[in-house]
Amino acid sequence: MTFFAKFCIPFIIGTVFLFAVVLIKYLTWLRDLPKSDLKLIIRGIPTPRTLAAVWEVVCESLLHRRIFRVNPMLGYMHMSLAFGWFLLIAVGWIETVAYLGLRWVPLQGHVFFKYFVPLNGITEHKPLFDFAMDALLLFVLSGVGLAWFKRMRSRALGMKRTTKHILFDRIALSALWCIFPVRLLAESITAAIYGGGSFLTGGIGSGLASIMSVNTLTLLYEPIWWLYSIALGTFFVAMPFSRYMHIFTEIPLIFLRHYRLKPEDKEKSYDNFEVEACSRCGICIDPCQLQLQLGINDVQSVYFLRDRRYNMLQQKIANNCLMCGRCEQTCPVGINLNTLRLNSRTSMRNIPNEGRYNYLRGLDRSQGEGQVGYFAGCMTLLTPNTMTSMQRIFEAAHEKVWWADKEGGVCCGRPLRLTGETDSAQKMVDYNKALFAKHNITTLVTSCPICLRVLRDEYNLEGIEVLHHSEYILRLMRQGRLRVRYSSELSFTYHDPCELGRGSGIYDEPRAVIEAIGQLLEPEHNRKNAFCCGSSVANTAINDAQQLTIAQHVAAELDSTGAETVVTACPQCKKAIVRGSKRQVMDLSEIVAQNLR
Amino acid sequence: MKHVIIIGGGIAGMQCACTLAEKGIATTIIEKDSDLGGKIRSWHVLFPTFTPADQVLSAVRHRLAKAESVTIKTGCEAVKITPKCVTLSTGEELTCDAVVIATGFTLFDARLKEEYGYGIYDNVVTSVDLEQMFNKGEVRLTSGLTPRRIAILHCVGSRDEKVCQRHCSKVCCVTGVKQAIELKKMFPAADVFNFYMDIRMFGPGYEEMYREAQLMHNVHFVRGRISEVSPTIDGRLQIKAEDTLTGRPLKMGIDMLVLLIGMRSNDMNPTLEAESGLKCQPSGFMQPKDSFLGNVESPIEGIFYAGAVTAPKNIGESINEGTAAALAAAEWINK
Amino acid sequence: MINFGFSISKPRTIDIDRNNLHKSNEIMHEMPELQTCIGCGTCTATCTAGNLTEFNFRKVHTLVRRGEYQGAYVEMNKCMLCGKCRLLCPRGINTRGVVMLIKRKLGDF
Amino acid sequence: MKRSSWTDYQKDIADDNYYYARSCIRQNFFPGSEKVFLDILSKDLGRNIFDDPLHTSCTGIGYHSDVVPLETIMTVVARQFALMSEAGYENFTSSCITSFGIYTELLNTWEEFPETEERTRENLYKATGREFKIPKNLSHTSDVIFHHREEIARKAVRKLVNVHTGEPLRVVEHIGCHYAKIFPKKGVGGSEFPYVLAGMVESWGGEIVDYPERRHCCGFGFRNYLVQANRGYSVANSHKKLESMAPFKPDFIVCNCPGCTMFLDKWQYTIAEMEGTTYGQNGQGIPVLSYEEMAGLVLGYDPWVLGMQMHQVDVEPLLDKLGVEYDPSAKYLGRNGKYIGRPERAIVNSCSEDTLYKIRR
Repeated sequence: MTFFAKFCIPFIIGTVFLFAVVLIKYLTWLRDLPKSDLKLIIRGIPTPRTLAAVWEVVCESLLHRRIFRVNPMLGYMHMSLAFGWFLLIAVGWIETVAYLGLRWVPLQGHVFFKYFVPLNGITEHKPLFDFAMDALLLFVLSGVGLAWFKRMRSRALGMKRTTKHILFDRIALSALWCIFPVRLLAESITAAIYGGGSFLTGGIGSGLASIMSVNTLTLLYEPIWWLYSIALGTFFVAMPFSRYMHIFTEIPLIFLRHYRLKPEDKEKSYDNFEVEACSRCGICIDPCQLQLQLGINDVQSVYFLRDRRYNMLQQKIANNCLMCGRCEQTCPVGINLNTLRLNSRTSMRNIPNEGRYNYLRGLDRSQGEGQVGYFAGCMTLLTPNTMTSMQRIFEAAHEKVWWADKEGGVCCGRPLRLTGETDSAQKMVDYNKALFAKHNITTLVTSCPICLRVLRDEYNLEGIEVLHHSEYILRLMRQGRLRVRYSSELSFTYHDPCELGRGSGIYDEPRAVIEAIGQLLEPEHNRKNAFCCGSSVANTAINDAQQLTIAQHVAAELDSTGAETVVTACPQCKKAIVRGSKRQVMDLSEIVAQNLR
Repeated sequence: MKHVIIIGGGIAGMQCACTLAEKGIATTIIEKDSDLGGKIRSWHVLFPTFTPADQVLSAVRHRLAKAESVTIKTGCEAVKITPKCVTLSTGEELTCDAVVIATGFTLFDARLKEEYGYGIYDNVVTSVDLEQMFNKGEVRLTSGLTPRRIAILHCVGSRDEKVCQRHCSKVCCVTGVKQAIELKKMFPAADVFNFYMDIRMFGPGYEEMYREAQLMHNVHFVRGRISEVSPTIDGRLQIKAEDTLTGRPLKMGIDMLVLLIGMRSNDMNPTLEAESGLKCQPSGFMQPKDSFLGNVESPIEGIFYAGAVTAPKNIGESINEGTAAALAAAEWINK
Repeated sequence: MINFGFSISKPRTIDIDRNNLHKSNEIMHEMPELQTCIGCGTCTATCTAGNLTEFNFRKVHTLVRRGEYQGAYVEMNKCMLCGKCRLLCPRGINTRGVVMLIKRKLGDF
Repeated sequence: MKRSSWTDYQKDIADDNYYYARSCIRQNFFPGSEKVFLDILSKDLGRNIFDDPLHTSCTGIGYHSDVVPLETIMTVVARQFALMSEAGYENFTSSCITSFGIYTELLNTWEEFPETEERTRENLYKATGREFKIPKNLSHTSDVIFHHREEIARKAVRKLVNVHTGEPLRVVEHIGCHYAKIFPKKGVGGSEFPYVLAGMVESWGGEIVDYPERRHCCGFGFRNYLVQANRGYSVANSHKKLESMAPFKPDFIVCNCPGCTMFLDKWQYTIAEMEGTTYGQNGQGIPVLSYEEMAGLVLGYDPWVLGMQMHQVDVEPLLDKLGVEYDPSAKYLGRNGKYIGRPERAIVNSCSEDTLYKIRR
């Protein structure tokens, strides 16, 4: 048996093309990796990380565990397509082996096995295989059905919005949707003519045989297999240029991640794996507040990654993101969406001149002396209640404090980093680091989570512990240096600042402080799902009215807890929520200072 | 039947007559023009709602037409006024029980600000000229072309020691913004620059209109007073000002200059002071009895004020004062 | 050319007719709210960079709107983008966006 | 132009019997002008004018450069008035705009603050033993010519008309800041639409150009010019005016202030040498005339008698337009036929070779 028929040509071309393109892409990306990344890979291969990666590939690429967690229905859809198709291929291969023994069979022999070996009773396992294959086909078809249904009625699947796709995606998608129904038809017609098939193909086959003459069926026989081959070929050709590239790309990505590769401030070759691993499932659209509260629906991560991948990213898309991290939290592929957006901004920034911050040289307007330094941050200077409260707290704890920027300091650099000007931000980092070193502090407290992020992640302050004031206050309380009154009369609700919660993982400390003072009522969206206040410095695209709309939504949810005071731990959030809330809005430090014992 | 003479048939005087008539008091309106209505007749639409001025005037006219015992004497002026008698320019003497002075204001003559070239250069117009152009439905340069760049200058004849007008005319800023919007609606491709010393948006909806002019109509506001206007070789006008917010002199060629002329005290006021014993303020506007408790009363019992005779006022305020003066006069008569 | 020991002073006048307003119009088109600036100066008062240098955000963007681009890019680069001004602007202007927009538009000026 | 506002700013100008005060700048740079003024008044118009050799500089340049104190200049001015009284005159006329401005300013000061006049009388008496009377009439010499403009027009041998085209000549007038900007009511036509020169030009058949920078200062500015480092600022003002008037293609500039005449003339040379820019037609400068020279040309005086060879910008193209006959080779010959030297070639002048004459030495 030659296992060749003319109709196989589209399939063969598609397959060869697909593997060639994928291979070229991966090899180019790997070749372009920076040396440090290559070292990580080489060191990582002979370690248990490889095994962990294999396990993750099974869990994620085949079973789609993470999507299951976010949305079981979507999880099933993805799993049925991925895992079902994989099993079809695997079982099909076993069937071939069972029939022909272990010998080389060209790929099309496996794929079009039913065409080449249609006759019943060849092996004793035939009905068993037929049943398994039919069951698997049904499994996959159920996924396709769900996908169709999702296109039409996304809400039924728990998604308010689905991705708007580009033309290439639509071609690939149409081909993909055709593949399995056509296969069903092809196998059914084959079964109608030659018999065989199990409950599905056999059933439909006998149905067809009863309504059509053998001549008609024979006439349809070749074309339908052609159609199946063409659908597969088309899909394979479109695949590396469409979102379906994620099917393969997620696999190397999982390995590279296990070898500790990650995106950085500047774009690099590794980013390609992350960008092309995006399946454009659109799960990131729903949590996005720009969509949810402002109705902006063309800037979300899925569109950002798509535009970046096809080199058509526009500044207004790249800049229009709060970088709140809500999408990153739900991304089933775990793409570092914020970092990728940041390094895109870096690539798109205009190149400022080197001397732009020369004026920072030699400035020092700090005051006081102490082991503990307090870095208010620019925004805190506009919420002086936080400053005075911190002063009372320091005094109550008998802490000697060095005030870094009471009279105005130099920005921490985080806002500049968020706009992509990472090199320039380094000038501020260097300046502030030198300032901290000069004053010999061992602990640095800041009440601004925006500063906290950069102080922790970028400053590399050796010998200086960086604390957010919520952590610091809780520590003082636990050490018994700060005592507060508790009153069950007082009720608070707490707004998680993005940079503090999702950004720095600090959820419990502020809550512990609040609960030591009064009752804490949680809003509907809290902790990892907390809303952004809308005033994020990462977004330079939305206008004031839009910021206000978001703030009003967030404030309304906080107000609806019934708490008399809205507490947050970020000056920016406070300023934003105040605009929308009918309750009193306070910084964490304020309620502590007010309730000192 | 009691009888009140109202001097001035502008919007305040008309409103006053309506209110008095509805209270059963006979009135005589003395109007120097041939028709009632006063200045509002020349206005196109009113700020900040863009209500046609004609609509407001018609409503008052309509009410007046229905009122009983209203006598209207047009084409004559009051020469001497006492609470019981008004002498007209015709020599006629009318007796009455009270007098309401609603003589309004005089428009500043832009020719006095010679450096702006009104009456000297083509296409230098006043805000009043522009209102009339709007009323005709056509704003054109003398060449017949449409303007591509228009400058609107605030405070012409207001807050200016050089022309002895120290007071703020109050309505010009709002008018300037309103006219800028109207011009932009008419010529969306034209650039409109408002040159101002201060922007005084004192009333409801005014500030919002100002913001709308900036945001929706891209009207440029330059804080600085134009110092002089000169003709250019291509028949346009060149203006000079300081862009005070950048501290730099600024010049540009424009096609049309609109001068927002102020409200001057009525030319008749000194006569009132001399002949009738009433008092003028330093600004020339009549001095009411009290700025808080007697806004529509003169120091002489039985003589009342309504509208812009005492200070620059907008249409709404003038109408209100018409009512207030009528009520005060009625109360005094029936005392 | 003779050296007389002095040079002809350049006029300080902003000549709207000579200035190329193309970039300025582009900026206004992308950020119409910039036109709503009433020159209150809060932005400059609170400005972190403005308290350390002569950087004056209000003045620079006003000059840019008049077509005076010289030096605007260098000045805007002194901004640290800290965002205090945006929190204070009474007209709600997206000041950080303005800084970035002007830099982007005038970067090659 | 629809303007008539100059009529609001009228002043009394004496008709006869003038006491003449010369100008420092004019008698040094345009000596012909002052001579011609005296000739026109006494010979053409038959008026009595006294050119007193005893009078001095008013010290206005020193005053405006902050080196002569107010009391000093008051005393100097008082001395001029005393000389006038002693000579039996009541009508004072000064050749210099700055002097005119100073006389006007001091007369007003004395009026507003009589004690300053008293002190001045005292100072003058102590210093010189003289006493003075306030002049009955104070005019600038341009006022005097303006006053007689119609009479001059009647006696004119030519009009300010291009003889080749028959078109009126386009004239830029510049009256000088100190003429009417300080006391607008003391100048004919006020400061916005000054009429003193415009009136002459219109009476004599020319056409006035109204250009955007018409009222701008020539840039002299005393201390601004006198300090070399500040001259860039000074020249920038003339530069601005010239840039503004050039598109109107004026045939000449006429000034009544000696300083302005000098600067508008000589800065053209400076600008041309520094930047290579010229503002006249055919790549030359724009001729700059004093009003005396303009009156002299109208009355048929020889341009070299008028002293026009002293100009930085060559006047020959203008003379050609006016149809004035002149002897090119006599240009640099003084009163008694003696060669007075000639300037080096310059961009504003070297329009073509044929304007370089063979000089009869």
